Parts: sequence; C-alpha cells; structure tokens
Amino acid sequence: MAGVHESKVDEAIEMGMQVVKEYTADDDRLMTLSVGPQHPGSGHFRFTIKLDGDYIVYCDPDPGYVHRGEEKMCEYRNFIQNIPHLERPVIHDSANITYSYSLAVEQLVGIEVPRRGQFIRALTSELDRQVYTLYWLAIYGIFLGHSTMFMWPTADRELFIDLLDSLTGARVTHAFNIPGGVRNDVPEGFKEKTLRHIAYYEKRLKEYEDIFYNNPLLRQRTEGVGLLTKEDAIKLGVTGSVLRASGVPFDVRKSEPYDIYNEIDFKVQYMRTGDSFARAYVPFLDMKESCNIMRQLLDKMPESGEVRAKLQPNPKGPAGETYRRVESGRGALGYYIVSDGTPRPYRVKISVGSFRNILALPHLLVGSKLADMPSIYWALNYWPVEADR
Amino acid sequence: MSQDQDNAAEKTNKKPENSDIVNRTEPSAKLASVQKPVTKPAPSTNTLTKKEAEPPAFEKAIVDKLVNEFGNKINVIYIRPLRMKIMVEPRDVLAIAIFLRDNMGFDHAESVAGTDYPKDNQIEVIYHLGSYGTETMEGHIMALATRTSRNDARLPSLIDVFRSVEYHERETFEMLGVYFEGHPRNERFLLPEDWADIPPLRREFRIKGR
Amino acid sequence: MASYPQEFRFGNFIASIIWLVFWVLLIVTLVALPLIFIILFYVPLPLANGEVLTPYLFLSMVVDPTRTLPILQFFMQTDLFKIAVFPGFTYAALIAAVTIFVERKFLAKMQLRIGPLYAGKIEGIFQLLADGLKLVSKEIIVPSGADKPIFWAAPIAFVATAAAVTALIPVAPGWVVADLDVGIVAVFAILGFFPLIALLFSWASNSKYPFIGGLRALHQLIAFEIPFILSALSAVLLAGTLNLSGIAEAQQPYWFVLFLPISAFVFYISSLAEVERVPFDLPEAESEIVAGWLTETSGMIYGLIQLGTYIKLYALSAIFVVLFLGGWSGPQIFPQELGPPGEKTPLEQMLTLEGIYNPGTANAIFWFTLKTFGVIMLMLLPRGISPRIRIDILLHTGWYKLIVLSFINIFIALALVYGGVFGPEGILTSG
Amino acid sequence: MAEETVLNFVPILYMLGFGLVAAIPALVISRLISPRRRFNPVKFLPMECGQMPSGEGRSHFMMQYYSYILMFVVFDVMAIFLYAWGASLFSLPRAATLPMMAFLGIMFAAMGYALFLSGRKGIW
Repeated sequence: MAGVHESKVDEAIEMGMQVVKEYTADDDRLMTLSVGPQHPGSGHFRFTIKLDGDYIVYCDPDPGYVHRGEEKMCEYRNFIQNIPHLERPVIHDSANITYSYSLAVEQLVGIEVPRRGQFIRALTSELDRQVYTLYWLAIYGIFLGHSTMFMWPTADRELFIDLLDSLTGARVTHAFNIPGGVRNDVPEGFKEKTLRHIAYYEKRLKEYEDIFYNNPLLRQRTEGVGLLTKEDAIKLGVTGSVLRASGVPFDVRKSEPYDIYNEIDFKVQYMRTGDSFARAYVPFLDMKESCNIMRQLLDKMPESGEVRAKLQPNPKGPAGETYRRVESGRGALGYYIVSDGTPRPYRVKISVGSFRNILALPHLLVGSKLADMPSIYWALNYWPVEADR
Repeated sequence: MSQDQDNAAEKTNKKPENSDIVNRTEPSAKLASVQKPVTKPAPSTNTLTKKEAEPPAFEKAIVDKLVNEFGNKINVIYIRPLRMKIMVEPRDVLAIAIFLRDNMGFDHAESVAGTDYPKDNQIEVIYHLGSYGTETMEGHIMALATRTSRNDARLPSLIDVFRSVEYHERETFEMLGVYFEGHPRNERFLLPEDWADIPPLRREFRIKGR
Repeated sequence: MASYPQEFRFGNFIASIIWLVFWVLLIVTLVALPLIFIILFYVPLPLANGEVLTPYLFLSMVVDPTRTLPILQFFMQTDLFKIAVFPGFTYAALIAAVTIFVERKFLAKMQLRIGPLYAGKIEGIFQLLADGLKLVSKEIIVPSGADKPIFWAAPIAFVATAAAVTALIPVAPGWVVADLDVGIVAVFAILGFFPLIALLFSWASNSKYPFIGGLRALHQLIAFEIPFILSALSAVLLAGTLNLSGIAEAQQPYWFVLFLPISAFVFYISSLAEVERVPFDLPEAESEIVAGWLTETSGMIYGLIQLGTYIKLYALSAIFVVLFLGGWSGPQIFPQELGPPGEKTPLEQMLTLEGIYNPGTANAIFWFTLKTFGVIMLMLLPRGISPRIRIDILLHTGWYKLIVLSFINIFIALALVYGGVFGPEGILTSG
Repeated sequence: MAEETVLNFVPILYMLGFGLVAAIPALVISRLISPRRRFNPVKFLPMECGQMPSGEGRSHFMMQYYSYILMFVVFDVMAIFLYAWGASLFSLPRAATLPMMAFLGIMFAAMGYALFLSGRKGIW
C-alpha cells in the first residue's frame, strides 16, 4: 500500500488509537449520541456513537427501520409477481436488483434470453447505475456541506431518468427486466438520444471533478480519513466501490461476466489508498467508464430481433437452487433462490452490497473524529432501504 | 477507439495527482492473468440438470482437493461452472471453513442464508464463500451448507473464521432462530424492538391475510 | 412531464412590475376612491383657519415644503432617527433582507436552479415575507429541562448585539450612531459577545447536539478572533487612529487594500468564520450534529437568530469596507442639486428634497452601500463552491497560518510608516 | 475628536436597546398568534434523532482543543495591547518600536510553545 498521503493516515490512526485505549466503552465521561433515524445525516438508519471529546470511541449500527420482509413476501408470490416488489428496496437502481433476480430465475426455469434482449437489459442496468450513482454523489456532496454538488447531480440525473422513462415507461421503478429478457423493445430514436445525453454528461463530469474532487478543502476532509486497508477490506467482505477503493480490482461484470458483458471491453477502475476520498472517487471513475460501456452496447446491439423469450404464463422449473449476482451501484448483488418445483420460490435470499458494506462502519468510525462521520458513512455506498430489504 | 481508451486511461491515472489509480488492463506481470476472466464461461442459462452431467474441470479440482482432505465428511451436492456446493455436518463445519480459508483461498462470505425444511425437521444454513485474494477464483462461489435440527437449532459460528459473516449470522438468528455458538451478539437486528413472535422466516410463520 | 417555470428574463420582470402597478391603480380608482367619497359625504369635517379641512386641504398642507421639510430636517438630526432608521437598525435590517433574497437567487443561479419563484409574482420577491409570516405563526417549543430565561433571552440578545455593532459603522461623514475614538476596539468588544451567546443558548437548551455545536462555535469564534484583530491592526497602523471614520478618511486617495492585500484576505476569511458561513459553518453542520447550536430553536426564535446573523454579516462587510476599501470614498456622481436649477414650484421642492439633500452625503451613502454589497456578495460566494471544513483543520488554519499572515502584513505596514509613505508627513497621507 | 467621555458610548446602548425593542415584539406577537398545544409531553423532549433521550443534555464534555481556548485568554490581551501602540505610532519616537518588537518576540516564543503543546492531544 504505497499511498501518497500515508503519513497523514498513520497520524490519524495513531491519534485515534491514543484516544480509544484510554477509556472503556461505558465510561461515564463519554457522551452517547444517537445518529438517526431522524437525522439529516443518517438516512433510514440509526447508529449509536460514543464520543470522547471530538473522537468516536464506539459505534453500534442498528438498521431495520425500513425492513419490509421482502424475502418472506417472495415465498407467497410466483416468479413473475415478485418483480415489482423486489425493486422497492432500491428504486433508483431497480434495473439491477431485478436483473440479478431474472438471471437466477432463468437458470432455475431454463430459458435463454434473445441476444437483443440481453443488450437492452445491460443498457438499462448501466443507465440505472448512473442514476443511482448520481443520487449517491449528490448526497455525498451535501453531507460534506457542498450544496452545489447536491444540486448538479440531482439535475443531471434527470437525463437518464428521461431516457429510462422513454424506454420503460416509468421514471424509477421500471419492472422492466423480467426472466426471459425485457418487456419492450427500444423506442424510435433512442440510440441517438442516448448518445447525445452521454456526450453532454461527459462534459458535466469534468465540471464535477473541477468543483468537487479537486477542491482542496474536500481533499483535506477526505484524504487519509477512514482508512480501510486491502487486508481489512477482504476480511470484512465489503464489495463494490468500497472494495475497489481499497485496491482489490473486483467487479462481477469482469470476474463472472453475465449476459453479453464478456463482449464488452472495459476496465475495472480501482484505487489503492482505501480512504474516504478513494471511496468517493471510484464511483466517479465508474461513471466515466460506464459511459464507455453504454456506447459499446449501443454500437454492438443487433438491429432487430426478439427482446424476450417465450415464457409460459406461470413459469416453474425443477427443484433446485441457484446463486447469481450482478454488479449493482453498490457492489455485488446476489440472489440465492431455492425452488421446490412449484411456481413459487421456496426461499429467496437477497445478498446486497449495502448490508455487507455496513460491517465496515464500526471498524472505520472508531478512532475517527465526529466531523469525519458523514464522509466515512456515506462513502461506504450504503443504501439503508436496500440493506433492510 | 483503443487510442481513445488509452488516453482516457492516462487521464484517470493523472487527474487526481496524489491518488494513484491503476487500471486493471495495465500491462504488468502481476496483473497479466486477470485478462483471463473475459473468456471465462458464464454460469449460463442452461437447465440445472443438464449442467450437473459433466462438471467443469477447474471447479472439479477444487472440490476434489477438499474431498481428498476430509474424505467422506464432505457431501458434494453439485459442481457447476463457477458454483460448488458441499454439505457438511455441524461438527465439521468449523474445520472445513478454516481449511477453505487457509488452503483454498476463499477469504470472505458473501451471504449466509437459512432455509427452513419442516418436512425434514431441519434448518439448512448455507454460507456462500467467495474469494477476492485469488485472482483465478474471483467468480467462484463455494456454498458451504450445514443442517441443524429445527427444535434446538444450534450451530457453531464462523465469525472467527470469516469476519464478514457477523451481520449475516445475526440476521439468520433473528429470522430463523438459529443460535450461533461463539457469536458475540445473537440479538435482534432488523426486526422491531418489540418483536414477540416466532422467527419470521420459519415456514409456519404466515403473513397475515395470506 | 412537470412544467418547468420560466427562466429569469428582465423583460418579464419589468412586465410583471407594470402589471402589479396596473392592478393597484385599478383597485384604487374603482374601489378606494369611491369609498372615500362616500365616507366624506356623511362625515362632518373639522374647521381649520375658518375653512373646512377637506382631505385636499390636509394633503396640500402636508406637501407644503415650507412646513414639512424643516420638520423632516430636524427629525433627521436627532439620535432617534440615527438609531432607528438610517445608519442604524432599519438600514441594517433592510440590507439583511435584501441579502437574504439576493443570496437565494445568486446561489440558485450558481446551482442551475431557479430559486424562490412563486411568492410575490415577481421572481419570488415576497418569499422572505412569507417565510417571516410562517416563522411568526409557528409554535415555539421550549424543550423540557431547558433554562427558560436564557432560552428566551438569547435570541433577543443576539439581535440586539448584532444591532449594536452596526452603531459603530460610519456610513457617510457624520452619519454614525456612536462616533468613538476607540471605534475599532469597541467593534471587537461587542463581537466578543457572540460566542458567549451561542454557548449560553446551547447550554440552556439541554440537548446534546446544541451543546456540541455551541462548543464548536466557541472554538471557532475564538480561533478566528486573533487573526481578525491582528489583520485590522495593520490598517490602524497606516491610519494612525482607532476611530473608524478617521480610518475611512485616511484612505481618501488610495485604499488600504492596495498596501495590505494579505490583511484584507485574512480579515475576509476571519469574517466568514465570525458569521459562521460556509465553509466555516461547522457550528451548524447538519450532517454531523443535526443543526448545531440551532437544533432546539423553533419558530420566531430561529427567525430572530437568522436576522441577527444577517445583520452581523452586514456589519462585518461594512467594517471590511471601512478598513480596506476606503469607506464611503468614490467619484462624485450625484449632481449639486436634484432637478433643474432655478426657481422651483413647491412640488419640485418637495421632490428634490430641498434643504435635506446633500450631494456629498448621498454620494457617500451610494458608494458605501455599493461596496458593502460587493463584499457581501463575496462572502456569499463560498457557499456555492466549497464544502465544510473540519474543526481541527480550522483551528490549525486560524492559529498557525492566519496569524502568521497577518503579522507579515503588520510588518509591511510598519515598513510603510517608517519608510515615509504613510505617517504625519508621509507622501501618501491626505490632509 | 472631542474629549472622550462615557457619554460617547451611550448611543451604543441606545442601539442595543432599540435592538431589544425591535426583537421582543416579534417574540410576543409570535407567542400570541401561534398555536400552543401542550397535551403531548414527548413533543417537548430534547432532540435525540427520534429516540428517547438517554443521559443528560448538559454533561461533562471536554473537546480536545481546550488548549486553544486557554491560549486565547493570553493572546487576546496581547493583540489589544498592540492597538494602544499602533494608534499612537505616529506620535511615538522610532526607538519605541524596539521594545515592542522584543515584546512580540517573547510572545511568539510563548505562542510557539503553546501551539506545540496543543498539537499533542494527550495532555488534556
């Protein structure tokens, strides 16, 4: 780990440890502070921290404020009926959460997706990843007190929402990716519109970099903060941008290419420093790379053809089980589905990136300053609703 | 096209001066092998039964190594491209998990899922183990399954082997009532604080109105 | 698709103003005037000088310049006028209100938004009024266990202290509420109350987030007090007086910002920290400590503290102008007297404010207000481009970098004085 | 300038009083017209992010940056003392600057030591 700001990191850790070792967690001198659920910097999530002066010495996450029992609900509906409610946890990234589900169900039921359908599915997945990442970036901006960075991505997100709207008919929860392909073909002029939007968007990304990532104050606040080493990242099993920021070039699209991703030429973006800045910057690099992927998808897409495999009205397969994942905006998103041969799944387990990343929160918060809490917490790419399912 | 990409790569290398970013396709001896996954066979959408007829070689080798070590303690359920599942007894799970971590390169758990089987009066807990450290095995998932009785569901916790199972095991405890021995906090996690019912993912728990 | 509001166009702005004027005139002619005549028809009117005092007679007495202007002139010389209206409270509050509106629009333009739009028909110009009404009509919740007297008194004290700072600002020659020989020191003395009020209020509200916010405010205001004082010292060295009017007069031909740019920069940064604006808004950092020391405020208590903050913003900008930007000095753009020369009709006398109008003062007020607004805009700018700073970086900046920078400029000022550029017989000293 | 007396400061007090006069009615009017519903004790609990407050709001809480506040007590006086010198600089002989520089040097040494100490977080 040859970080440039290593000295800063070491200093921060040393300082943090100095404070932590002096007290036990239930010392009377500590102030217990509740962050969430009604906190501007928490989301639908709560964690309790204990403060010694300006340093956090204890952290206990308590998710579950938006737990809806998605996994139990799946057992009561058949494979197709499950799609609309499964995308509720991440309405901004709903294409990916149904993508993974569709892959798993296709494997259970045994259907092949037509080639054009695979391209459109990958395209919605990339578009939705942009929508999610922009939203995430906006909130990261306001968490650090940068209000312009809140407004700009929120506005530019509309571009992709418009595209998805014209493609799927819904702004956020599309219910568009289904087992066997996608619901509809792309509309007239979609390719040109998308290319135009991407060209504009890439210009905007440069501006984001200038106003946000190259801002010296932002650098001061995020560099060397919340250091997650490569070893710790692997041990804690984090995923997505958090993992890639710590120097592990892991991307499901690369290591386990689903659909047509093995025909796409792209690079896994990662950094080695493992601090908050890297965790904030890797999604940004991903967005840039994603524009590249979208261009290739549009180029290589077959001109015509089926977009959906013929599916029996109430599909069912033989008894068995499967575990399929895709790369979502928050990392690997896996479905473990057990089928007992009936049209309804016997057991569905959704393994989401948020739920895996939040394990790193106590690890990173303890020993850091209170002011670093938002930058560490939101850089973990944690979506509370998805984690609760 | 490729030139453009190279330019882009240079730019990403350069722009934030002190943040050393590396692209994965950078020509270096250490990273050369990672080009391979592009041609890796995807777990394609064939039917399950057809797949199990002829297990792929790489995955077969992994499982064979495990079987050689532990013999008939391991019950191989299936071997598919990138996916393997083995069933073990609760008393062996800890030793096998340590072996998987230390000798096979599976360094983290992606998910821990519990499935209730009232017909067999058993609960199956399945750990999906993945590997970040070994570059040839990034796509592979080893499913380590074990079964315990429904009436007195107790299993050894794998938290000392895989740190990443902490919240997943805690969730399995509250959702299925499996007590993980050795886990520091077998406590409520996602459910409401005043939850006073049976664990909700057991089959006999019915959603109201259904 | 949602319909988006129109973008700001100056033509639309003018058109909507004309539209409003048209409606006002229409209502006056159709409703108000007939109503007045109906009332006058039935109500007996008093006698004045043997004549019936009709509304016309009354109005003509009011507009008689020989009667009205001397009264106005006399009133403008009193302390009450100075305190309540012109260099004092109303002027400051008006600038604060304009600042709030301008800030919203300015920030919105920067962030590709539109800003307030609906209240008041013209670019949301009554948004502030609507917000004020909303705050007044909201319930004030005093948290249980709070120290009630302090909780109620602190916002009032905040506004009053902010107003007291404005008392020292010379807006034009002679137009200052309190012209002290130790003006600049008095400014620092009054500004010293603010951390105290913030800490008291946060302590009184019996909650954890305000408490942390209050402590942060204390640390921040104190860390920036010393660079604040030291950066002003170099201006005092060049001017040779502590009197704010004196300092403004001393830079008649050349503004001090030309000789003391570093001090001006340090003063600007410190003022940003004093008014707790981005990037130094950590006492109110919402993603960390909810709303900092304002967490338990509600309704009008919050409104008063906001009012105080904006008056403080005006005061600090004005002091910046006095210290570094030459105060009220500027080229004479107002004519010797308003209107055409020669004999004037009473109406013209009234309109041109004969006897009250002073070209020098009007010019001074104009330039002072313009400069102050420029500085205020400069203070609003970081909010759009900067994230929040962290407290240890802030303390480090305040205590190491800014103090060193201000000392560098003190030595530059000393060199200027001893080099004969400024001083009693310096080459650049005026009068 | 005229003789400086206490009376010169009185306008500041007037201004302060006017600030009070302007601010108090705002609160009084607000109190008169705003609703006051007191049937819900939970409403008046201090903010704790939607949880029941645990522990005291006013507690012993020490920021690690306390040393900076102590430094302020000393150096604020120093800074104001510089004003007395700075305002009368024109009427002082040039030699009067030398003791001032010596004073600053001593202060700088003390300040450097204090800043060095404040960098070490362990001492408070």
